[in-house]
Amino acid sequence: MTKETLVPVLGVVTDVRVDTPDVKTFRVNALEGGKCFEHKPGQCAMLSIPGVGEAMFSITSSPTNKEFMEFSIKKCGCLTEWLHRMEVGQQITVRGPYGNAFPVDTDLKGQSLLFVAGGIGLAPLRSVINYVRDNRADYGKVAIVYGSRSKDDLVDYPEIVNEWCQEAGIDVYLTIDAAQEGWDGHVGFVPNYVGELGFNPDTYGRALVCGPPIMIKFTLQALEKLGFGHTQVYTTMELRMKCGVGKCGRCNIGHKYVCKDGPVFRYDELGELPDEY
Amino acid sequence: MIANELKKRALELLADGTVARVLGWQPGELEHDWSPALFENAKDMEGFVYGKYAGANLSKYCLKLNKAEGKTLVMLKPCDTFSFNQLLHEHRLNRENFYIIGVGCKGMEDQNGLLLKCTCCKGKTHEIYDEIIDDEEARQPMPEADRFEQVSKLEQMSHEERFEFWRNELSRCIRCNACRNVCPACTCVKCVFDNPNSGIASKANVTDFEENMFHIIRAYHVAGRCTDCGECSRVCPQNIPLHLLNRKFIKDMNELYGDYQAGVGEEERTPMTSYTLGDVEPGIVHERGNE
Amino acid sequence: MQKIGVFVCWCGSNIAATVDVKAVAEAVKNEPGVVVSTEYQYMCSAAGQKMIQEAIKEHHLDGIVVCSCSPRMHEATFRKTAEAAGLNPYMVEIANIREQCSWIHKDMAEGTEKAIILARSAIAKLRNNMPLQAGTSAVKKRCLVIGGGIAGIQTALDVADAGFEVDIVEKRPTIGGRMAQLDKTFPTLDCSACILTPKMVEASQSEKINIISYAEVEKVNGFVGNFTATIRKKARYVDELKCTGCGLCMAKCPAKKGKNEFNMELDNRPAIYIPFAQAIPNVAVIDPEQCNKLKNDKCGLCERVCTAGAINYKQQDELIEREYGAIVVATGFQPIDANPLNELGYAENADVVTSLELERLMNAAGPSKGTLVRPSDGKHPHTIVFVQCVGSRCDENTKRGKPYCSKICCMYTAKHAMLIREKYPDTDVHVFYIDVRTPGKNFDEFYRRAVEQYGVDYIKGQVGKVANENGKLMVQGSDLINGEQITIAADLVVLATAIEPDPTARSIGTMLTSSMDTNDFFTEAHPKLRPVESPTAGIFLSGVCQGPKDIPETVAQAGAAASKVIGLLAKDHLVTNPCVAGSNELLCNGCSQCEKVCPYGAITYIEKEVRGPGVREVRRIAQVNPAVCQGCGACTVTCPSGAMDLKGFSNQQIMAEVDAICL
Amino acid sequence: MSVNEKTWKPKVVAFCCNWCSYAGADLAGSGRLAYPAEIKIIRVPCSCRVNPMFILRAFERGADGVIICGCHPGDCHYTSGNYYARRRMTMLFSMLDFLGIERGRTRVEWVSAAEGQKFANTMNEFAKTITELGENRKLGDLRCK
Amino acid sequence: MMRKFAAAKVEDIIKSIPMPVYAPIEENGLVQYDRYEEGAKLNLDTCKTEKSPKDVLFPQWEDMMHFRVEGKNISLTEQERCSQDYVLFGARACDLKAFEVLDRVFLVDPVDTYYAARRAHGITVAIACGQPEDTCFCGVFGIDPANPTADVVLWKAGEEYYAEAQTKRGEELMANWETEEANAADVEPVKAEITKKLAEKPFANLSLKGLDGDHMMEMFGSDKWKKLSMACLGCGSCTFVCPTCQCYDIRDYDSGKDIQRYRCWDSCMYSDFTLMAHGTNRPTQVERYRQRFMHKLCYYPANNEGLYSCVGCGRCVRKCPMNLNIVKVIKALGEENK
Repeated sequence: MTKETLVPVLGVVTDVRVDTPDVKTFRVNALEGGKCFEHKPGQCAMLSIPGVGEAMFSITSSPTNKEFMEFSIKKCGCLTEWLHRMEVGQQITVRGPYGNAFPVDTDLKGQSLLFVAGGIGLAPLRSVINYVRDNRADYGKVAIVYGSRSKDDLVDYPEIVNEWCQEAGIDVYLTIDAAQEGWDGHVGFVPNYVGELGFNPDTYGRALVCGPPIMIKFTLQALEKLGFGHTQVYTTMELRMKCGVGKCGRCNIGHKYVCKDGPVFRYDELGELPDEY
Repeated sequence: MIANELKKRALELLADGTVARVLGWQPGELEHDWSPALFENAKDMEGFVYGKYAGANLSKYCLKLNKAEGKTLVMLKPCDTFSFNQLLHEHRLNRENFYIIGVGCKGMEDQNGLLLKCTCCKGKTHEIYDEIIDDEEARQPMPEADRFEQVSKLEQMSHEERFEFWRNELSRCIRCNACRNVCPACTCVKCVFDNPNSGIASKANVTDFEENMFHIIRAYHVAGRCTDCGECSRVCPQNIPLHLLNRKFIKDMNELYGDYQAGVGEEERTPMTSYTLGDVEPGIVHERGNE
Repeated sequence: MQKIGVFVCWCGSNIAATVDVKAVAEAVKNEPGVVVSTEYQYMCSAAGQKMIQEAIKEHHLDGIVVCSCSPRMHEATFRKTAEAAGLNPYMVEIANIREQCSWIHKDMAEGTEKAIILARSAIAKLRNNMPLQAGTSAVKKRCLVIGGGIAGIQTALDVADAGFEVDIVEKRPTIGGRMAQLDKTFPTLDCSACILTPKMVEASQSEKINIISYAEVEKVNGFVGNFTATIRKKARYVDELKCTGCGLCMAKCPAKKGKNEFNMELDNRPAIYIPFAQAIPNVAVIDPEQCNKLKNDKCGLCERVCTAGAINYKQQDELIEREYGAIVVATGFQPIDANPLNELGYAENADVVTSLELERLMNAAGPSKGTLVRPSDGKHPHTIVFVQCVGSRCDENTKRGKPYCSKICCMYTAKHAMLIREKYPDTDVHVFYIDVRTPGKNFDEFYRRAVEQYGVDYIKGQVGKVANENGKLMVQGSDLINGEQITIAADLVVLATAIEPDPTARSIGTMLTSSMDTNDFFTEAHPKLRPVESPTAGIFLSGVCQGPKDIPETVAQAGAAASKVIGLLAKDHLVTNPCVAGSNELLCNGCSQCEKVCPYGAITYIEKEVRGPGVREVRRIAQVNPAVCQGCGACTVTCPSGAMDLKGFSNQQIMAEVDAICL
Repeated sequence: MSVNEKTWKPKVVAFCCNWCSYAGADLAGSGRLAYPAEIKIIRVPCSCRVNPMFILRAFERGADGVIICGCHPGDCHYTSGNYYARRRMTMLFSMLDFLGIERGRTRVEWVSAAEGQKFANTMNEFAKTITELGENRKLGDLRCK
Repeated sequence: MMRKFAAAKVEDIIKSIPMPVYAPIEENGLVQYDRYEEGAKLNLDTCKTEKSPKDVLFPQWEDMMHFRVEGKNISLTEQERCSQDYVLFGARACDLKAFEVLDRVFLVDPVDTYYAARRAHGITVAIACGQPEDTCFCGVFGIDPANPTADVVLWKAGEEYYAEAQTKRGEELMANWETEEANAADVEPVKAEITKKLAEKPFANLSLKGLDGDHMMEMFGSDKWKKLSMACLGCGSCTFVCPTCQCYDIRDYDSGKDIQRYRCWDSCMYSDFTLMAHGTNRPTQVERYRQRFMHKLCYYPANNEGLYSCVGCGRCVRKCPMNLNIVKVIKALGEENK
């Protein structure tokens, strides 16, 4: 954790990867090398360009990566537009880690895991997926369903194809929303695909879902239909955050602060909270 | 009693379907803490009141209600009708969405007595209405005070005194935005001070400059459109006489470009959107007075 | 991060003598975004431009700043340079370090410091620039002329002569306008009809000119090059194509009580009439207010006598919609109403007439067949008093008339006086005047002839009262030269009434969104440099609608307007200036303030579904027509929400400059 | 940063309309008519483009004086821009005056494209006025000092 | 140990304190906490200051750090934390209770060091409320205005102040004061009077029944919010005068020379409070209004063992331009759950 609540440390961009037309993945190191801080899978960090703004992003690299942190960032507002203009060598400020992380060492341990991601929603899950890959013995089977609008919008495509797909015990299912030339994989929305694939809640003890709100909503319904219980499903939330430490008063859902008590929520926990997300 | 008459008429209009709701006032927990309220049926209307604590100008609420299904019955005091009419001029409201009852007013009060804005009453005539309900007493003219008296007094002061006066007043500003949010002329869908791309967005008065900036720009943006309804000063939790800034503009415009009252009559050019070939040069403001 | 190149010009020694150009180039190297910064002796030279172009390509520049002479000098040059290298021309900013720096400062340190700040300011602005594209719009090759007086006719003839189609819309049954009512013209005293009617005929016979008479423009939409006008052609109850203009119907029509407008209502005309013998089109028209058939369904005589079968009582107004590239306003004037001027007795005395009435009284085709008689008793007047400046040059505050000089009165009064003295030498003619204004070719000579040769009595002074005493008009006035009050017993008093824009001008101006002054004269785009154009692009001004003028001036202006129209219609496409205003629909309140200050009528409002973060609703929002907007920015400051911004001079750009300068 | 009274020099922002005053400034330049280097010109299409916000911004950022130059009334390239500017600036200046800001820190001057000498004279005069008024303490933002 | 001193001497005592003193100062007819300076008009008798003394711990804006950006490089300078002891003089029981509410936000892990430093350096001198106002309802939240929690507590009895240190820091502070010994029993009638007066106030019997973390869903789902919030202008006056509202914003100001990152108060009543690039989860004033009161009466207690984040100071009751306030909410929602 950065030393002071609201005071960031400086980081430097050491690599910029263009994932999709509007997503770039930035590798960030501390100025003196290494990582700015340690984190757990699913946690976030506040990145900022002074004078432009500060915003919360999932740390997409796994904690098992000891060299650097990575952030996959989709261009959607003023700050992200600026971030996308960054080149290698650009310094930024980083503070964190924030939030609660997926319970990789408790509830998820020993389970077979189903990951369902849509678009940039892969970013927080990628951290978990790679963590699981690096601690393979602790977990059972892994299935990953990932979809996006088009094949060009699949984030981290090379890693998915070259690493995940090649690894034994990991099933990767990719889909895109609409048929496209050069794509011979599955076509259709993620929630439907999840239903079609018919995952068994007894096999896959835990499901981790992340994506746009509408995708999450329908995926949860699809999982429910397949028999997944509310305590078996985790998802992550995104609301306006400013402080990252549950004090500035923005990101609460009921009495829970997404930046502190979240962003990871078990589905049954959400059911106990007012519907304001 | 005018309140009973209003209630009776409102109930009729609700019953015959002329209006879908009534925008009026409801009492509070103490004697004076009345609030604006919406009444949608006869049962709601039991809580309707009108009287000396109905000081709030309801025009601003009409912005939101303009999008509502069906007509809204809105009760407007004479001074409120100027604001409403000005909003019509600016195409922010559709006349056909509202049924206006012009209500009589004897001057409004709060726990401290007559409201500041009522000490310089704009008069007893409603600028716009479908019908008027008032009583004889409400038609009595208010004692007439010179509404520019304090502005003139400030103008007589030296620059240093004026600077001190305003620093003292504006330094109390906590940027709660009550003045802006209540102002029937401040109807921007997004205020420049809330717009991160405007270049002047800010949320707190970090320096004296920001205090000045906020109030100068706010007064400037409503110049020519401000009907002098006085709500800004009424709502200021820090008792800053903000209306003096608006009145300064009004006084200047009256003196330099001819008498003008926003919210009167039909849509026309305001002093800030018109000109004459013989307008005074800006230098005049540096030559006025004797310093 | 943007990639910006900075190029500092020495301008030989013009800049380099007082600005250390190398230091400037060096100082801005570390400005955010700057990737290359260099200097050269003459940036505007071929070699300098090549250097810029190579840098653009080599460094993949997003924008360039040239520190050189005034942008008024070479901005266009460097924009072209950039464009040729593939850079958007509007990603070029100029820091003026010559006219506004090196040439006015002597101290090298001071000049250099300022040049650096100016360069930084240009860089700061450039960081907020957006690539802009100039748009084009097609030009409809047709011209609408509103008004068929001499101004409209002349414009139409000239435009048609260049090969373009022209429609003349005239609200009266015939073209010809005021000039057709005149008897003689100054200073040559030739007959008005003799010089006007050939032009009317020429217009009617031109293949390119389409005269739509008895019609009014009802609506105009669109913008320069692309106007759509709706024209209401009023029912004449006479088929224009069938009517031969034989005049039989006029003779037979039993309703003869219509006021003859052409003769200034000094006599009557039938309900079916042709305004005057040389009318174009020479077609009758039925006055529905007078016609017994139309009012009470009785009579029908004209239908019976018309051998051509042209009468059609069932005729309806016809709406014509047509597209135009240019519109010429030639709505002309009318004399002011003299009735309210009580002291001059116009309302009470038939023998107090206006000058235009006098024109008709003296005209051979007029009510008295050209014999000058008193309207009251038909007797020849022996003493005539002319009163000048009636309703002209009035104090604005008195509201008794117009503040301006009507310009033509001095000359036509001299003409009248001269003609009367010539034809009726036994008549005494007195003229009360404030000043006699005769600037114009042969004008003063003309006036002097009236005084010296024809013995017209000019009295400097104003008339206080005209009273009728036993049939004599007692004109009381002051004689300022002799310093006395005088009274003249006159038989006829002629008022030189002021002229004012035709009453339809205001509504036409509003329709065309072209600005007018407080007197309802149309405002020109520039009072000196663009006198025949309205500020609204594509609208041109011809004749008195723009301000009082006499016939030669009117014809000159009509020709000038025509040449402007031809210049416009000759283009297939108009290239629009991309530095125009635009409204951010997410911020726009639709409050209509911007529209009020736009001098070009470029702003309109639409109801539109607005979508944005958390927003999805129908709102009234402003829209700027980029083909019409000239980019002044008046709207941007009026807009309280900051929705309206000006491309090329945006709020952010200007504030960035301010910040950089004040740093 | 401490301000040494002797080395302090005023900062002046001049907004000049493109068609008249900016050209007038160019003419002053071609005529080598000197005026203080502290005056920096910002080109705007018309004086009516000058938003009161810009003027306040300049003061916020440390300007000591702001002058707006446009075409003479009646000569506006856009016919009416300077008339609007005239009203807007009158109102703004009056408000600044009302708030107790020193008179003379703001000015409007109509300078035609032919008036190079007038431009230089105006700038010299204005710089002198601002120098006499001294540093802008009442309307600046401390953070920019 | 109870001590006393003449009420007339209070200003001398304040002047004798060798550190900055923040006290209620009257200016332009308004009483506000401000740094006491010679000549300022001290007003310790007014029950309610316009704004709460929250500013002392959590100022409306505070400079947190500065950045300098050069090319791709950034340098960061932190603003120093408060390092000097100061005295907050004249605070009331409700205001001090509010500090406890703030503590549970800012001092829980991860600690807000800016706040923590100010809190640690503050010495509080409280005054028992002699004259509760009509809008006061601190008792509803279990706050005893006669017995504030502070380092030193003052009671005014006649023309004298009775003073008692409640902490060691309080004792140290009082050690330098010129006081005389007093009998603690003399204060009891004063306390009884205060309790009596408060009980007579209009809102004294307000019931909080049914308002707590356990009733979250009912409270949240109530259809009364729409009517309750109808007149809300969405201004921030209630939140800014509130002693417990702690929402803030962090913003950067680029002066051209450096970039200042500062924290300033924000208000959950503002339409842009939760606005993100793709919208807001509280799109209308109904949701924002609900959030504020749910936070005070439900969410906060749910996270803090039932402690409400309202202290009944009544400032919002007094300041709302449209006379909306928490009392009306409590009455509307509490009754519903009865």
